Amino acid sequence: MRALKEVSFDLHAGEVHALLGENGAGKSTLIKVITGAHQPDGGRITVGGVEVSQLTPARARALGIACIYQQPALFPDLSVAENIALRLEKTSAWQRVRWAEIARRARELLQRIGAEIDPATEVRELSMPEQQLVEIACALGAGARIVIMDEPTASLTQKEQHLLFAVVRELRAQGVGVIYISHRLEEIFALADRVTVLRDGESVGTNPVAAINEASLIRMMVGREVSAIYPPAESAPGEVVLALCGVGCAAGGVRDVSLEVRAGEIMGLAGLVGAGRTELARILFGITPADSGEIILHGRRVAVASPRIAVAAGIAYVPEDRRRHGVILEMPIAANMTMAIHPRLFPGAWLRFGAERALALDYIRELAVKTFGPEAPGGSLSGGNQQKVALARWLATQPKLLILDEPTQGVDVGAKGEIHKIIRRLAKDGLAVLMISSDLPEVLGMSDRIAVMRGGTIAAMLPGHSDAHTVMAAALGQPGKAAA
Amino acid sequence: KDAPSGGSNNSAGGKKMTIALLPKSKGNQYFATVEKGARAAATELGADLLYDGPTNTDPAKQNEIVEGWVNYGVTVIAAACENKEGISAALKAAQDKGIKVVTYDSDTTTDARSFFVNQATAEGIGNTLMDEAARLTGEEGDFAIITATLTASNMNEWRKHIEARLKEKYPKMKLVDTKPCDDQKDKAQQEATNLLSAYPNLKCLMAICSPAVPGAAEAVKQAGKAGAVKVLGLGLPSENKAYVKDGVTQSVILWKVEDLGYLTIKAAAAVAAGSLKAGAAEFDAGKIGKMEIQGDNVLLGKPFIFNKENIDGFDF
Amino acid sequence: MSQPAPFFKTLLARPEAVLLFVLVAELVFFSAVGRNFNTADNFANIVRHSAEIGLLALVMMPIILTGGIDLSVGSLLGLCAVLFGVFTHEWHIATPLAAALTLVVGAAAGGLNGGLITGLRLPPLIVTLGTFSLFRGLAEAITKGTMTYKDFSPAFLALGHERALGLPYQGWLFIAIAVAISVLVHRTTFGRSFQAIGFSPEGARYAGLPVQRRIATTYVLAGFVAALAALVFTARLRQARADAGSGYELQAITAVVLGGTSIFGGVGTVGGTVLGVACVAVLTTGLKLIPAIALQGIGSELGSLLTGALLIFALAGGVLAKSLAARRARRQSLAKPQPQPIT
Amino acid sequence: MGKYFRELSVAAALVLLLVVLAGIAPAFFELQPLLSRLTAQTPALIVAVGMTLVIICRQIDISVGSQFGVCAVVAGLLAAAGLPLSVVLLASMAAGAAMGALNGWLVAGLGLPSIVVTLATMVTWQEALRLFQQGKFINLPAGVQWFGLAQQRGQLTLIATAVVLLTCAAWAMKNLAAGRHVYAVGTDAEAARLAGINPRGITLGVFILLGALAGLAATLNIVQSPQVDPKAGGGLELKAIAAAVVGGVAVNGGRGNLWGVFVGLLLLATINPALTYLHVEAYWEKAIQGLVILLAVVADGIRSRKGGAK
Ligand SMILES: Nc1ncnc2c1ncn2[C@@H]1O[C@H](COP(=O)(O)OP(=O)(O)OP(=O)(O)O)[C@@H](O)[C@H]1O
Ligand SMILES: Nc1ncnc2c1ncn2[C@@H]1O[C@H](COP(=O)(O)OP(=O)(O)OP(=O)(O)O)[C@@H](O)[C@H]1O
Ligand SMILES: [Mg+2]
Ligand SMILES: [Mg+2]
Repeated sequence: MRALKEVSFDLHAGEVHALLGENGAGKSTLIKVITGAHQPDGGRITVGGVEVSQLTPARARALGIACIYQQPALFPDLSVAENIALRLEKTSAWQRVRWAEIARRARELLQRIGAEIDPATEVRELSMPEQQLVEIACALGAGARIVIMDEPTASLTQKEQHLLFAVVRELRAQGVGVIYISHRLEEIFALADRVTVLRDGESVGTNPVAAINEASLIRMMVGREVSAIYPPAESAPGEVVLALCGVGCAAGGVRDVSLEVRAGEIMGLAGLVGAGRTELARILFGITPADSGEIILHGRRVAVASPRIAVAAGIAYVPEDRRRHGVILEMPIAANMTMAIHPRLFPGAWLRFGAERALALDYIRELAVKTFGPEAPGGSLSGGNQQKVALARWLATQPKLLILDEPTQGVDVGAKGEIHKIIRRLAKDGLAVLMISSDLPEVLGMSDRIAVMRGGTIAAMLPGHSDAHTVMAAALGQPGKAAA
Repeated sequence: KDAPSGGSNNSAGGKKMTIALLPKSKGNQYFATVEKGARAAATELGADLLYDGPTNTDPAKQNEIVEGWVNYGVTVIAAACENKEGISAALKAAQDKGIKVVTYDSDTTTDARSFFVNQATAEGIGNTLMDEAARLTGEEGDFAIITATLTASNMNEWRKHIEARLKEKYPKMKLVDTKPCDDQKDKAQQEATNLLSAYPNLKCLMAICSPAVPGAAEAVKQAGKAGAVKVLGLGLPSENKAYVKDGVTQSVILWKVEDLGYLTIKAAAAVAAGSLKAGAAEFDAGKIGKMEIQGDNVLLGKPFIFNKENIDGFDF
Repeated sequence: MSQPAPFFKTLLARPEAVLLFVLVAELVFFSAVGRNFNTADNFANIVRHSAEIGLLALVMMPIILTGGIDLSVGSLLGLCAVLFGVFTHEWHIATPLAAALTLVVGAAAGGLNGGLITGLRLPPLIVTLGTFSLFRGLAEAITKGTMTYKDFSPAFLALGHERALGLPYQGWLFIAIAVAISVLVHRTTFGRSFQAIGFSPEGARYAGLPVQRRIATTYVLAGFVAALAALVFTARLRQARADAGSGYELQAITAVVLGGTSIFGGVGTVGGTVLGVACVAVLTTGLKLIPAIALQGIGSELGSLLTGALLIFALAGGVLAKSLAARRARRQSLAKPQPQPIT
Repeated sequence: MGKYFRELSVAAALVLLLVVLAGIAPAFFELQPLLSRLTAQTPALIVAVGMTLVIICRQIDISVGSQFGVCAVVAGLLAAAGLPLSVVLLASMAAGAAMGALNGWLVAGLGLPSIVVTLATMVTWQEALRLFQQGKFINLPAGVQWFGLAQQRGQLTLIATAVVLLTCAAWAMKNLAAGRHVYAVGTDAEAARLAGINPRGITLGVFILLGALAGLAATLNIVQSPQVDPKAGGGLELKAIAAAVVGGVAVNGGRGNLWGVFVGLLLLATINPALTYLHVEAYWEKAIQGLVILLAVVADGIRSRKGGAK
């Protein structure tokens, strides 16, 4: 398959050039070509007026190209400081490593982006957003002429986003060219000077941001009109499906969470990075079982000791990290979709290929998954379509409670709207939905009620029509403002 | 498929005789020397010689090779048996197909072969080793054995006879330990080093697999105990010459290995040709002379004891 | 929708097809050059001599499919053989009961591997390296290295020597186990989860699959079948000793990997494993039936050497073929349709 | 403490064993046998250093015992032909490096799994050597043993060589960029590539280094006695891997410490002689070795589970 056709693209010094496009449009692929991670089949790349051929990651770095990849490319077994050093040092093999210097610089860079991370910790102990922050620190420290950011805010909350924006503006002021990829249009309008839209591996056009509006951008991306408005709530909440009484898990840093989610209700879960939302979801799904408190489903207490028990009890969890947890990239889409319903779809453990295929085709149609067919491996899909497969897997379990962790992270506007509609429909059908999201407009637009987490526990419970300011205040722990 | 008819000493008449020679393991200088003698005999006889065996001592592999030969259609099999019972059924099955079987070096059960080319019986080896150890130590004191592996069955047989002899004749001697060396010289050397210091009263090291003899000698030499602790064992003269001359190793016990290979092939061919039959009292083995037959054992002669005086006369 | 690729192309893209080709080539070659290769006795020999390693390979396959490995199966074979001897000769238990008991012990020993690997999340390579020494060591300790159990009942020995419908008993046993494992791996949710675990243990866990239980299952199965192989081995050699099955683990792994199962997990078929076993068995047996090689006295060394070379060539060939195919696909991709939502 | 728990616990086990020996069998600490035992472990230590790098790089090499055998025979034949020891050493290391390069090329160049590649080369070299040498010992001329030094001097030289090499390697792994690159490649080869490291080069490099070290070890082995045994090296791969594993090197790459491997090797190399000194019968040896490996990893497993639950 050809991910990129003829793409022409230019970047000036001191500009922020946004790259936009639907899922699978080829943005990440283009980036990989520019950083030398993939070899192009044809075409030319010039940097500072000089044509470069045979680009490798090492040469790209020497040319002053730095990149924050969509998937953090860090070394989990090495410390944060070392990770930063590996990215920044000139890699002469026989050079000595200056440990003190490395730690000092790491601390400095992390401080500059306002991340409270100890440079000595191993990266494996960091959460996804914290890893993203380390990536940003790396790109910042590279002193590069060109900095590429592939969805850097996907897992960041507002506070870090603002810090990141400051960093981007600072880079621009220093004459650095920034390529900025994001699905969040408001960021693009806030940050970018020019914007290039990709569609199906081709560039549709480049415009100054000043000369374009949201509607026309969306039109360029999808080639049709899409409303970016959240679908209205249609359901009235019913009986309590999930009740949490003082649930906690010391290992995950979650304590004393009490919460109720009703049938037909979408409960938004907001909070800053590391507030413990994903950890709470992992507790409910039995991955790191609770060590205190009670989980009550439909009035019955359940000890969710493993994902299997959770699935049996009717809990479904669409995880945050879809490439590692959401789909198995090497396996066919159909197998991915049926993975959580083995006992039901395959009685007596016997595989029924026909039934599986039929079910997969249903969901591919229903969720409009862009694919060659149910036999295609999950890894052949773009991020947004992978997310649809992950969602399909859990819808197939016909759960009572659906936990969504960043359901539209890295998903383009078109697919995002579809996913939102699906979520609404599910709620209408009586499903209880717990939706973790760092996308504040999404939380505000979708939720019937909003639980705000801070420091591993629920800091505030707000109605769905709250304003962004109130939610942020609660997340930041400013009770005076939250009450106001 | 029937037993080939014309397997006499001349290759001109009838079908060429195919003799299969099975060592206990390949890649081992002892059996490489046997093969040398065997090839000489086969050339003399104008017969084809197949030589194959397990790459490490392995009774299962021996069976598989014999069964393969039966299918190949050899005239006669000469086998050194890693394990008496393990291989007897396979050899009997070969006999049922009309293939003659002799054994050499170490025997199988008597009903699974016609003759055993006997360089020394297990009892003979055990007794010789024990008697020699007793002679060297003045019939008293501690000694230890180094063997190849704890599962090597012919060595276990020898150990049995050594211990029996010890009990019977040498009450003042004591076997303090038995260590395996995995058929490696270095490991034997390490084990010997430890034995020498762990048992300060040790008077003698008895190495019953060939790499262990120089290994034990080197350990004794390095410990500065040459002469004080006697070394003897079953090994090849070429591997031990230096130690014997230096007085580290006192005795190396062995037979003329090349002659064993030669005699085995001669006897196997004669059995196949029908010229060597049960009841014979003597067998003419050509260039190495006439050999005595006792019952169904063709005797190569007594084991040799190589020492300082005579070791220069041998080059294998 | 995907275009149905030309039949031969898809066939050749599969490692099994390459192996089948190699096997046929071997059979043709040895029939032409080998002496008495094409005989019923020879095929019976091949089956009898490779049955135990074949059995171990069959159960090694699901383990490798989950991304694990079991270095202890050969040692466990030795331990089970010795225990069977102890049961029949020292405890005087009737043979069928002793055999059943041996199978239970084998499964339990596999359970020890599985328990340590899943209970404590330890890497299989290390755990089974430890039990590789432990099981063999126990076998040696029980027999003090020297004890050999022999004189088993004739009915039991038939397992190693008799044939039914021209095929040795252990051949039937191998077929039965191969079919069972094949069904397990390719037709049940067990196999599906082995595959998922092999690709991504974390992903499988997040899908609600009982990952640890499934992994443990593969090791218990391996222990059970290793005990079965021990019985076959004992019947074939008419004796039980502590050194039974030495080195079999590596030969089993060789056959599995040759059969196209990825050592990284996730990819592989039971049919491929069977072909891998057959290729090695035919090669090592066939070489010895070539007069020129037999006369040189290098049959065994050459067999091992060529097996090693075959393994490298099979793997390298697979890689090269894949990269060629990828290059061709890239050239053709302009003509191909882009994926569309299925409507 | 926490970071070096594994190394320290293995060291504690070693100390405990030594204390028991000091109490029951003080003869264990006699100078000559102690020196001989340490000398005998120098080849294993040197191979274990190379093996550790390979394992940290997320690969494994089970052909190293066969490589060692080939190198020993190459060195032995050249030494027997009267060539100077420096030439012998270089030739042996070159032979090892060439075999390592083959492994490295198959693994790094073609992307084949190392366990299978080295399983195949292990068999291939072993059988080729058997065909070539037929198990024959090679007798060496007089000046070769201990490099022509006195015995104790020679032994100390060997031990010093190995310890210096270990120290240099440990320092380089911690403080040289190349060392950190090995860790990085072992943790995540793709991320390493994106960071501008050449994972293939590093992987090829560690295999070549291991091969060359096997050659060095083989040379240091042949000078310990007047004969070369072509079967030397049998089981060496398991010994080196076990030392690495007991010493806390993670088999899935990226983590490990050469000092831990050193202690692991000492522990494993002490158990066997300890059995002799404690008059335990030899047939327990393998079972006890297996038990020690299991205990080491089980302790690790229990600790990391507890750590995870904290
Ligand atoms: N390894 C691969 N092999 C084949 N096709 C691929 C591979 N990786 C990506 N693709 C395809 O290339 C196209 C572009 O993917 P890319 O990841 O660049 O999209 P993207 O614009 O970054 O999307 P997203 O916004 O979801 O991250 C997609 O159609 C995808 O299916
Ligand atoms: N074992 C642990 N000990 C201490 N802190 C931990 C441990 N495990 C996770 N944490 C931390 O707990 C915090 C909660 O992480 P979590 O991923 O749940 O946050 P979140 O609210 O879901 O944020 P996001 O969804 O934006 O990633 C993180 O800072 C994480 O690093
Ligand atoms: Mg992308
Ligand atoms: Mg989260």
